[in-house]
Amino acid sequence: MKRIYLDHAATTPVDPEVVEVMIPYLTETFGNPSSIYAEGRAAKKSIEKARQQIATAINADSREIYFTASGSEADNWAIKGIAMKNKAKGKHIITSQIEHHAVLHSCEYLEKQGFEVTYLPVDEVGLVSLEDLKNAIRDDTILVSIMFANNEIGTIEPIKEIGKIVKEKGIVFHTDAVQALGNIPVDVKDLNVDLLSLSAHKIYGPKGIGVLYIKKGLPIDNLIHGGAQERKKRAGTENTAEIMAFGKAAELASEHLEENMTHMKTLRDQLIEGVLGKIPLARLNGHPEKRLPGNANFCFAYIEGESILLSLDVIGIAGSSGSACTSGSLDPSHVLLAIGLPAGVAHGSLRLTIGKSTTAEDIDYVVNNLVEIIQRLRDMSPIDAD
Amino acid sequence: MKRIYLDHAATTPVDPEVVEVMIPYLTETFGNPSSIYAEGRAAKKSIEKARQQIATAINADSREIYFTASGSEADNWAIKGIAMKNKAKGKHIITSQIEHHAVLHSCEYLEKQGFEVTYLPVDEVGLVSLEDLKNAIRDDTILVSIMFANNEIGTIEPIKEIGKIVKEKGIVFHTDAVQALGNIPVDVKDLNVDLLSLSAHKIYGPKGIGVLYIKKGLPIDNLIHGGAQERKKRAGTENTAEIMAFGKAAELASEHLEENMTHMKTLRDQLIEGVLGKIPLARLNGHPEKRLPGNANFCFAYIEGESILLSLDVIGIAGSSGSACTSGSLDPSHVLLAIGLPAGVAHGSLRLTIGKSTTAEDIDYVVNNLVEIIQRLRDMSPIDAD
Amino acid sequence: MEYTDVVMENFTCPKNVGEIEDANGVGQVGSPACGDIMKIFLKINDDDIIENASFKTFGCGAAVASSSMATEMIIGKSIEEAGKLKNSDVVDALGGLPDVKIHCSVLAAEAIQAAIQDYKNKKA
Ligand SMILES: Cc1ncc(COP(=O)(O)O)c(C=O)c1O
Ligand SMILES: Cc1ncc(COP(=O)(O)O)c(C=O)c1O
Ligand code: FES
Ligand code: FES
Repeated sequence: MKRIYLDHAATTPVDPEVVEVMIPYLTETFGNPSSIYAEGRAAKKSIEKARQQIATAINADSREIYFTASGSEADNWAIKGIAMKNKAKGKHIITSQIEHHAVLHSCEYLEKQGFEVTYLPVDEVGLVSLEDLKNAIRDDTILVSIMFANNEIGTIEPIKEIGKIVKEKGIVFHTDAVQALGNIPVDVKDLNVDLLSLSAHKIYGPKGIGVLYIKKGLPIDNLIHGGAQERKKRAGTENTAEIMAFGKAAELASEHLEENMTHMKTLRDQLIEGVLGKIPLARLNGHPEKRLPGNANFCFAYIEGESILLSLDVIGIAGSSGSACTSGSLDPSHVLLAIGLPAGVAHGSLRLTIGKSTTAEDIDYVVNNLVEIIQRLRDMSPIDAD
Repeated sequence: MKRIYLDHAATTPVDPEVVEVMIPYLTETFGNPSSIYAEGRAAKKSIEKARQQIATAINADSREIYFTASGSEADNWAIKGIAMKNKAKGKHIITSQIEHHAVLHSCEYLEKQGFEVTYLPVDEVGLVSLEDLKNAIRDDTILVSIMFANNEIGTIEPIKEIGKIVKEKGIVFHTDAVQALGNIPVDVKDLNVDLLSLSAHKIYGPKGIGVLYIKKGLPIDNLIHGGAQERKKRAGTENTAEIMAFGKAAELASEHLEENMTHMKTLRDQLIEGVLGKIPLARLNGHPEKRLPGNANFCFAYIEGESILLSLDVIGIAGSSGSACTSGSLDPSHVLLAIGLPAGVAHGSLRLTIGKSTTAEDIDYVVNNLVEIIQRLRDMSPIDAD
Repeated sequence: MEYTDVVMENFTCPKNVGEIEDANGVGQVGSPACGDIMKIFLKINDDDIIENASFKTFGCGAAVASSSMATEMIIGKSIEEAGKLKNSDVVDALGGLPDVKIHCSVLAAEAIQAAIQDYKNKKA
């Protein structure tokens, strides 16, 4: 059976061009980049090339690019590293209620260590309010961390405006841009950010490699101490193969950004119109315009998300849900609750995220089957409209 | 020119069988292991297989294996995670002066956060004394971390005996076994350890993947917070390809342990006899018997390590040195200083580490050339024997 | 999380879906906030034998499969026997459930007990 993969926000297949770039670093060019002999120098030179490719993709200097093992590590490092470095100055951090767990759980951990965290609410489409932010800033605020684009509902936050406000106050500003890269333009200079997290596996690179952009000169504590790698900021023998892969993936993502955006937007709108037009009691979550080009997130009243996912999986479609039933926890998605959905409704969410290889036929197939699946599950549901 | 690679302690080439295991996870099996659809389930199942392979290799249960991005991350997690978890009980940590920087710099960071650390000295062959350890243990000691085998001089510490002492006192015991796996038997039950660090790229796996063994039920704080991966202990989308690779590499390492040990030992002894026999004023660093089967570490009076390395590199031989000049820092290796070498002598060190593919001819070639190189450099040196 | 083939069969082609018009025992457990509601309909004859059983469920794959399996298991049984049905019996019949999904099978057993209680209350 042909599979239709519509979970590109969870992870993307690795681009064959990217795999090709990796292979030599798993075979002949295996040297340790810290070694001074030929094998080591070759590896070192290569990773500096990849660093430059990523720097170019986000308009940074290559010396501002630090490789990590994931977007999660980048988030942890940014938040804990800034907090620990500045704890003498202040212990207050501002973030939002809809951040990725890597940010939220890092903040919660810091709360246990004596820090105070303000979790800004969002409106019904998932936007943080600039007024709320201004009001939350205190004399002892040392860090603001607001994500660039939300992974569940796709809402794009006003990072440039937030950056301006935060900069004026002289506070450090971090943004999690894991979902942004490859989907919308990312320019660290334009955005006024000090720190920015990225992850390769969301842009057709491999899993297990991320980046933290750290603005030149910004003091930050290390998260992983040890050897002198990454200009003494992040220890561990460099993951050369995946670093090379990330470099290539970032290059491809920038080169094809315009066409990919157009492609995704067209299909996304086809999907949204199809679903909202053909399925009763369906709603779109997130902002109608300020949303990632590939993201569609729906709620269907009276049914539960995992049942939708399983039904889709059986007919070859891969999607995801904010239902608690899919996560092993008892609470439904914190993002859907934050935009004000009642828990019962949040359980019935479905996220479909489009990628480079998605076609219009795929979308047609999905919409038509979804109509039937939702009907069947509603017939089975004890809750009903009257 | 044929290259002779004698720096297997720095990193190893990836075994072709291991590369083969990785490839599918970079192409068709790209799913996110946390997803419930077919692609995700396939990935999840695979990483559980790899976890079992690693568990088998060290005689652990697969639920005690947690993947990290490196040996360094495993060390950082073990040390900081135990320290933070137990800080109400006590703030004293014991380690040794010859640990890897990932352990030492983690401890130094904790000192800045109010912990106290005892760095046990070692004798002239690099052994920690059990008496010293006993004397260092205090009522508020919460963690002992002593490496299994040293990466520079190859000395193997009495981990089993240390484990016994530490266990009797009810203190948590961590060992960095990054250099041990694949070189000597590693059995967590036999060793009495609570935590043990591993890294794939030292055993013919890829760079960028490590493991922390955590004994069942041992409370530890997370180092990287976020998603529910690794049984909620280590966040970040799983590096499926490299996890599979590590599993395979560990399996191969256990299967061939005996033959690899014999092979390495034979060549190592050939190398040591050749060098000590043919080069005047050469000394072997580390323990004569209790040493890694592939490790040879020499000092040559009156010359500097980087010069030796560069001279070797030019004729196709890759080795390493504890010289400050190769590390970008001004101090020579902390390990060589800890075994009592004067800084001047420590600068003249050369580490050659043997691997699976090293041959007796390679060793002959190296010994013969080394004789000439050392002679040439000594002729150039202003310091001399008289 | 991995569902067995039996679970998937019972999810994709569930038995006994829907309402029984003349049910004389109806039980509902769970809440929408928790993401799971299970409603069981029983048609019980004068000898206290369950002639027919059906369900309506709002929940995950395991919840639907548990409902389907549990109703199959009690049809033809006396209410006394059916009341003894344990969630572990349902899990076994399904060939196992992931740990995090055990509570879904608990709902099935509880919903059946609630329906039997409803029948007893009405009769009394
Ligand atoms: C003893 C020891 N511990 C830790 C490490 C760090 O491992 P990794 O390079 O995977 O971070 C190494 C090697 O670099 C090592 O030799
Ligand atoms: C917004 C956001 N931040 C962080 C992450 C974590 O990235 P990684 O999976 O590389 O740890 C993800 C994806 O999982 C994400 O969507
Ligand atoms: S002599 Fe040049 S760095 Fe040591
Ligand atoms: S109904 Fe929610 S986990 Fe089964």
